[in-house]
Amino acid sequence: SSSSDSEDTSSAKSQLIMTYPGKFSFNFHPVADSDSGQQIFYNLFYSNLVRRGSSAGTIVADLASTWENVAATTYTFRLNDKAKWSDGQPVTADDVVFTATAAAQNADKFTGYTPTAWLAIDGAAAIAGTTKPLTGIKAVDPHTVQITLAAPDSQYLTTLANAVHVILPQHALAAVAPATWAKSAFATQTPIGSGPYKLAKVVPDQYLEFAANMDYYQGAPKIKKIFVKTGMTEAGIVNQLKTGELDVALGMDPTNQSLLASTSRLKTSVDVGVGTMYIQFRVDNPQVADERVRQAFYYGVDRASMLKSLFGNAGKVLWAPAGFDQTGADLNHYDYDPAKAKQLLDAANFDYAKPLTLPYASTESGWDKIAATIKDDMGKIGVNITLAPMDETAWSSKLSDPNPNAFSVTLNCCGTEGRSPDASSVYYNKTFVGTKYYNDQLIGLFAAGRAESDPAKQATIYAQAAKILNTAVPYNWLWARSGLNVLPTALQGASIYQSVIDTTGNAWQWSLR
Amino acid sequence: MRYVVRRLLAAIPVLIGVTLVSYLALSFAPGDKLSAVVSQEALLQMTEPQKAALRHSLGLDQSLWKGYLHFLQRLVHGDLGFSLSSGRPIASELTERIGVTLQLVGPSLVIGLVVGIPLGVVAAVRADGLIDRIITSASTLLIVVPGFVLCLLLIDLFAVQLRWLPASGLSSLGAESLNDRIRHLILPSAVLGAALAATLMRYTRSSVIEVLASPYIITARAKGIRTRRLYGVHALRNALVPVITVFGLSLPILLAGAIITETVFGIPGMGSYAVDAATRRDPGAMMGVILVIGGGVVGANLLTDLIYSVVDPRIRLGGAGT
Amino acid sequence: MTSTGAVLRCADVRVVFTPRGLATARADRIVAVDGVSFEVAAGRTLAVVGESGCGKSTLARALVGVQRYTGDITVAQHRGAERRRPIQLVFQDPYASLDPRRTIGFSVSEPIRAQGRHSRAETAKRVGELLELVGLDARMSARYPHEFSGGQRQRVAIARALGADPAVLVCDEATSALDVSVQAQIVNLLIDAQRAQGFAMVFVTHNLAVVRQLADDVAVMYLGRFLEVGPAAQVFAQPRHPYSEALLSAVPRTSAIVDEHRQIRLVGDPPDPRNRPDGCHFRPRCRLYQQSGEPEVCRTRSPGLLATRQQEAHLAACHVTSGPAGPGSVSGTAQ
Amino acid sequence: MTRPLLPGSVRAAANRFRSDGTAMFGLIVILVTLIAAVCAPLIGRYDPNATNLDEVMRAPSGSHWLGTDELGRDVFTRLLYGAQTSLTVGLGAVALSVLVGMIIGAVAGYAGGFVDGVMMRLTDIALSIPPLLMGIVFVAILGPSTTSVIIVIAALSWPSFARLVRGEVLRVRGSDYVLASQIAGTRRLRILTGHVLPNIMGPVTVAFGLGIGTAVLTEAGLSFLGLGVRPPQASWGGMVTSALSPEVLQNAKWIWLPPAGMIGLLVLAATFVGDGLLRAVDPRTQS
Amino acid sequence: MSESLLEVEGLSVEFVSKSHSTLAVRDVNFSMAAGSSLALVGESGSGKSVTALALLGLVSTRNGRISGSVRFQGRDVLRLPPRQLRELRGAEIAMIFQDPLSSLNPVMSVGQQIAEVVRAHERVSRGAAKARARELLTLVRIPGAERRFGDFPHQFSGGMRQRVMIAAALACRPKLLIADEPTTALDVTVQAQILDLLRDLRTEFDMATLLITHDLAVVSEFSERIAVMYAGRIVETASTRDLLDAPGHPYTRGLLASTPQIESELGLRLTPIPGTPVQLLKAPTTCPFVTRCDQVLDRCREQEPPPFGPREIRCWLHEEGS
Ligand SMILES: Nc1ncnc2c1ncn2[C@@H]1O[C@H](COP(=O)(O)OP(=O)(O)OP(=O)(O)O)[C@@H](O)[C@H]1O
Ligand SMILES: Nc1ncnc2c1ncn2[C@@H]1O[C@H](COP(=O)(O)OP(=O)(O)OP(=O)(O)O)[C@@H](O)[C@H]1O
Ligand SMILES: [Mg+2]
Ligand SMILES: [Mg+2]
Repeated sequence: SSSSDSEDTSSAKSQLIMTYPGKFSFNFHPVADSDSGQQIFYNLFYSNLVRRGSSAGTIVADLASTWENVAATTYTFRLNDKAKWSDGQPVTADDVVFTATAAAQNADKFTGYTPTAWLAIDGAAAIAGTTKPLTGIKAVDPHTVQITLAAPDSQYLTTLANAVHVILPQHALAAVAPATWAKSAFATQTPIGSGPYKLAKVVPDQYLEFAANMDYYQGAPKIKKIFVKTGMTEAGIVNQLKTGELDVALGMDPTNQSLLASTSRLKTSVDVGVGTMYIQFRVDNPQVADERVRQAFYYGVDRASMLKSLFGNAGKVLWAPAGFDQTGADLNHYDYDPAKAKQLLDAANFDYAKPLTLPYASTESGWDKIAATIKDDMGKIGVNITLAPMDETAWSSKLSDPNPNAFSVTLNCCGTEGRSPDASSVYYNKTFVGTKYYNDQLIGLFAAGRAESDPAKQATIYAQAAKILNTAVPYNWLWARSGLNVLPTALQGASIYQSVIDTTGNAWQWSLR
Repeated sequence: MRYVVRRLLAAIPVLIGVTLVSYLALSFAPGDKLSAVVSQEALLQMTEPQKAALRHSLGLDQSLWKGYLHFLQRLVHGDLGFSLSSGRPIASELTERIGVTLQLVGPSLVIGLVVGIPLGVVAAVRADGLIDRIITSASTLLIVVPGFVLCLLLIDLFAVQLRWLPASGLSSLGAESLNDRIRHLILPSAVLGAALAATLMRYTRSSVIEVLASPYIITARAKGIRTRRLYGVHALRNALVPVITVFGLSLPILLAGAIITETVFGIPGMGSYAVDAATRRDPGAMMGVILVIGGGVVGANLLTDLIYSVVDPRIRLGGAGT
Repeated sequence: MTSTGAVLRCADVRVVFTPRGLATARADRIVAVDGVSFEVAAGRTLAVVGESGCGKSTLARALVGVQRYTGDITVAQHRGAERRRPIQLVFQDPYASLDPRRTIGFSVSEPIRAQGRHSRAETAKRVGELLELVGLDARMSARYPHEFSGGQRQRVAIARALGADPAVLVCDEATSALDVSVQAQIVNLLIDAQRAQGFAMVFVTHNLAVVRQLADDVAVMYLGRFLEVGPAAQVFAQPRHPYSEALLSAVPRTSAIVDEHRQIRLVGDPPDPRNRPDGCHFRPRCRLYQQSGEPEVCRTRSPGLLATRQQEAHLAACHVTSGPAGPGSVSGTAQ
Repeated sequence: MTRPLLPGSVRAAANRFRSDGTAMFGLIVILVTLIAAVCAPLIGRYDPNATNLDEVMRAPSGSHWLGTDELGRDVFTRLLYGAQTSLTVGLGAVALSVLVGMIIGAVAGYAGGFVDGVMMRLTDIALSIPPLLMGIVFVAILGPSTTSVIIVIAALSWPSFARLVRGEVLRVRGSDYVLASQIAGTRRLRILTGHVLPNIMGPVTVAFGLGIGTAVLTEAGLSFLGLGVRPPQASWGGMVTSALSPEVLQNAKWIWLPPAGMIGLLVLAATFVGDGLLRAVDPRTQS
Repeated sequence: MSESLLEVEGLSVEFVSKSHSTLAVRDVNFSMAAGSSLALVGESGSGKSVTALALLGLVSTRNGRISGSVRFQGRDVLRLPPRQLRELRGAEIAMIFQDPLSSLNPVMSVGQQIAEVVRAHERVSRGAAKARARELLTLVRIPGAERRFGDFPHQFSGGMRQRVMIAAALACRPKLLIADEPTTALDVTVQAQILDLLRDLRTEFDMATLLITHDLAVVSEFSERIAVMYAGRIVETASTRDLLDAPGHPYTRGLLASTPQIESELGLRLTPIPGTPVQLLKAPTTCPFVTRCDQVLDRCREQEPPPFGPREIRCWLHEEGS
């Protein structure tokens, strides 16, 4: 049949076509790294100093073949001396220094993710907006870099593996004005990387074609070509997986698993990722200012049923931020209990007559269903919720609006909270607008946790933080999200990483049977 | 020629009006224009002064009128600026997208004309007969079913079940060829073309029926003209005049239909670009789209008039020579 | 035509159509009515005859005030463009001149209501009278036009016109669309109504045979101008203008003896008003112009309407027949 | 003779319409839908918006005639309530665009000259704006609701009505009977209301009928782009978009087929009624 | 001239619709010899045009029911197979219509419309057909025929259009020309030209001519014989002179009395036929003229009269006096 035809061709040609749902932009300068989907092809094309490994919490070599944590704040990285840029130039320690320095000088240009690992380097804050050198980083020799941080950070290596921290070629970028980084030819057409694959073709808004970089320092990739498609809907992905137009799809809606069951060419798995589905409150909004009201949402929404009926149980119900230890004895599990919810609301003198407006981004898959269920569940205990679906732009502006009345409650998701307790620390900053919840004790605990290198001590610190968040409920963690991941059965050497977009991290080791 | 130039000049105020309306509408739409450049996460962490600085550097802090005048100013120099979201020149993005959309809309126009008009004639000649009923019902069905339902069903049938055609996209990666491109365009342009064909068929049918009752057709019959010539030359050419109007009107509608088709089939054409531009509040990209589509409408009108004058010798263009 | 008792006076009426648009050439201007002057006395009928496109309808529309014109039109002491002047129009097409969605009672009552001095009951009564006057049943006023035949509709249209108590009634081809038998009914109706009410009538037509039945005076129009005006008897018996002569001779006749020598055939087509010849507009089709050796004056000067000594009321615009040689008879020159 | 309630031509047209099979079929479909929509609370046995997570995506059965949707809501009940939305949108949008189109078209056609020029340029502008694009922006401004869907659809469709009305006004304005009325001394406004408007109502009514169908389809298209009515309110277009989920498309046809069928049927009915009106008011069929 | 060219016997045409049927032509009989001329006169709706169309088998088969026989040169036109019927039309029997503008195809050049008749009936080259069309244009006295060959109907004046129609009708030298109100839409002076032309061509081509009109004055100058139609029937047939001098049927008399005449005395009051034209929806049980007749007998109300006497007058007044 024709399905086996396409199977044959894809393996015979030794190529893979992969995608990640949604639209992510084809920009090769980390200054414009704003969509998580980009990590997939950044992994193919660029090298970071280190990568996250396939099992949670591990760090593996990348451009740095070895590294050591010389002191609490100092790291030394020894670069792989075989590493070359795709234009043939060698990768040197100066490139690393250049990358970090340029980012620190131009932190304000980063319109997507913030290059936190570079900004954490000692002296980074001081050179923002200048062209001065970064004192905390130096090239010890052409293949050795030493980084000194402003403060100890137990999560530093994990952070370094983010796409925004890819190492860039100094020889190609030194002459490009930072203001034009995002628009430069380097960013859109002719990037130079040092990863296992070279960019062969850019078809904007459609796909990227990568060809194996036979000079790759960790070994020549076995799969000759990899395509990364963008702009696909879930339905489109499912169809193309079935017809053989796609081989790999990551992070899809788990409900699609049954549809792919009959396709023997593919193996599917539903894996708990690092993202979370949550209700977000604006704690400075009078309607939900009382923490009992927020707790009532925990009791009043039947999260377990929702997860089971709407998402095929693909996930894990939570009561503390994902990444935190959920087993803490004093954490309230907030199992479904409408009566308790009602009590809390009454106790908080909740004004039932005034409806709550719940804005959400209607384009996000599944949010319509979750919103409708929340409305219905809370409606049963007398809380009147008006749903306000809107497009993503309007919604995200609402979220970042400093005005407390911009919204009282909304939906949100994803993120990387599952990676570690520290990953969610950013949500509780004083400057962070989203929920406007902060408390000095909590901020102190996160800082202490980050600085602490002893795992046991760290765990007690985070248990305290978990308790605070479990009570104050600035976010109502619904569940840790699972994603449907699809790989060809013929694909060897690939595994789904905890953070699914890291999955391409070892693509150079993949092969097709 | 002078007529064409005159018509194009007359289109300028309309295009200015169109861009002005869109610009105003866009500026009243809620949502921070920074969203086009800054991710949601970053937006949450930026302080107000930071935002203000970024807005300033992107020229997003201009007053309404200044912003619009600025846009016009650049337009006069043929500069559409850069897309905020992708950082690429809007002009080149539009060119790519137009190319794709034309690949989609072009064949569907052909399908619409080649299928719709002859079927309309057949139905009219056999008015109220069995063939007419079949053709008319089929076209009615095509008109009344929501477009995206048709898309989904066709994909399910032809791509997923039968495996005859690819499910979506523009090309099989790594195996691009003309043949492959054509295979990818069959379903989407069939969907678009079918709707157009159905509409054209209905209009052709009623127009031909009307023409067939006209005195010059009776004259032609009385002259003993052969049936084929009677329908094909005498009736059809006259019947085409109202059909051309519908055809001209349906060009912009086709572009609108292309939005949905492009979305379902994952084709990066003007339609999906327009949706992206609007949802991201990317003013430059949006104005670019508006200009292109507005220009398309103007062009379609002009084209319609030119075709009129070819089909019907009575119509002289604007009194300025034939 | 005496000016005493004239209820309709026209002086140098001119209507020019200028097509609108960006690229209008002067050549596209149409002078539809080109300086027409005449008078009609109460109770009298002036027939305006001429070929299609010569400006008859345009003149009629100017008279009733729905067409911009220059010059002077006075209707029973009303000058200029007053909204309600005692002049009414009967149209050619009885199917188009009645609103299909209004009862004929409504249509007939319009001019009465526009006068605004009658109560509702009075209006209804008047409508009934008018319908009876034109030979319809007063009870028909609640019916709709589609329930009537063409002849009946034309009666309704006449009733409507009479409702305004017009001093002048203009009929633009009022009988052309009707069957002969019905045409005769309408002609008779108009004659009777005129006798009873005493209005002056301008009867526009291209049917010369009908003109014989009702006209006191005849004006022959060509390319927006009157070429000949005179009492019907004189114009029919002895047309002074070669065009009138040809027009008359072209009318088919039923009489046994077909007067062979009177068969004068005009050559060529009716002229294009966009493209009027210099001098005498009729020159290209004129028999006399050729026969009298293509006189220069016909090419250069447009002839004025002149009377003869014998017949003061009979005017013609022809250089040849009313030239310096003195007015001669057309037939004389023709032989 | 008693005065008839309706003008004769209208009565005649109504008679022709009544004896027109397909037109009557269309009318009946619309009426039945209307009744079902109005009586939804009486017929539907469930709360249209009440989710039931224990009964998600159940196939049709005795208790749920058309099964349940992804949130366990009764599809049949939602279909009834969806009729309310679709009809409100269909009728509302068309009524609004006819109103706007009538005013602009009638004024432009009747006033002529400069006013006409300005109004027609406005119409050109409105016609040249990409419809769905404006939809996105409008909905972003107005927020999702039945009203904004109506406004968006009306904003998209008034220009064609305006053109239609203007053309008709020009036709009627140049007719002999309007001239006659003018000669009779009737005032302009009276002519407009007394002759012009009644005589353009035929084509406008036809366009109204056909416009309903288009509006219902447009609502579906807007829902597809996420620009539909505010959830959880049921609308047929919104219900059909469930089919975007491949699982629903293939395994739960009862969720989207009935609304898709109803959209088709309603559009068909509206088209039939429109076509029937066209036949009924066509002067050539008048005896 | 022993054998007559056209023999019409018992021709009836009925148009049926859902609600009613119209008896347009009822039991019409007449015959024409080669080269002869006959006029069919009568008021609007009396069935003249339908009779003419029936002679060419052009009555719509959709709602028209036709019976009787039309023998043209011995062949029954009504029963000819479609192909032969087509070959007959335009070649043996040609027809011209009242309104030359709507009867000419507006989008084809006049030359084409003449040439196509030649091509439809004779195996000649395109060039030969064109040459013939040019000759014909000259024949019907179109000035500058050569130049105007490629012009379109709207560029011609009314009289010229009618000449084009005539040229197309004469293209294959038909034996019979049917002229359905050929001059009604024309100016008096042009009407005279066209009638002259037709008269000349009739003798030149030795072509029988059936002239249809409602104007007695027109036929008096043109035809040898006149048949008067009323309510679908021929109620009187006579030579032109006889009929005009001594009209037999009261309708003929009424028609003559209500026709305004250029020779009549000034201000002569016409005598109209009272009432309105009738249209029969079912077979009458009285004389159809009874309501408008001024000499009604009792018989008239009882039975429709059969034809009496050599003039075949359908009037009871003529019952005994044949
Ligand atoms: N509204 C108009 N705009 C431009 N030209 C016009 C207009 N109305 C009439 N004309 C032109 O003016 C000339 C006179 O027209 P008019 O209708 O008065 O002729 P007519 O004598 O009534 O002809 P007919 O016998 O055919 O009714 C014609 O050439 C006509 O084309
Ligand atoms: N195709 C048709 N369908 C139905 N009725 C028709 C059709 N053609 C003609 N008739 C009817 O047949 C009758 C005779 O029409 P016909 O055209 O022969 O009249 P006519 O004598 O030519 O009149 P006129 O002088 O107006 O041309 C009329 O009542 C007409 O309405
Ligand atoms: Mg006229
Ligand atoms: Mg006829």
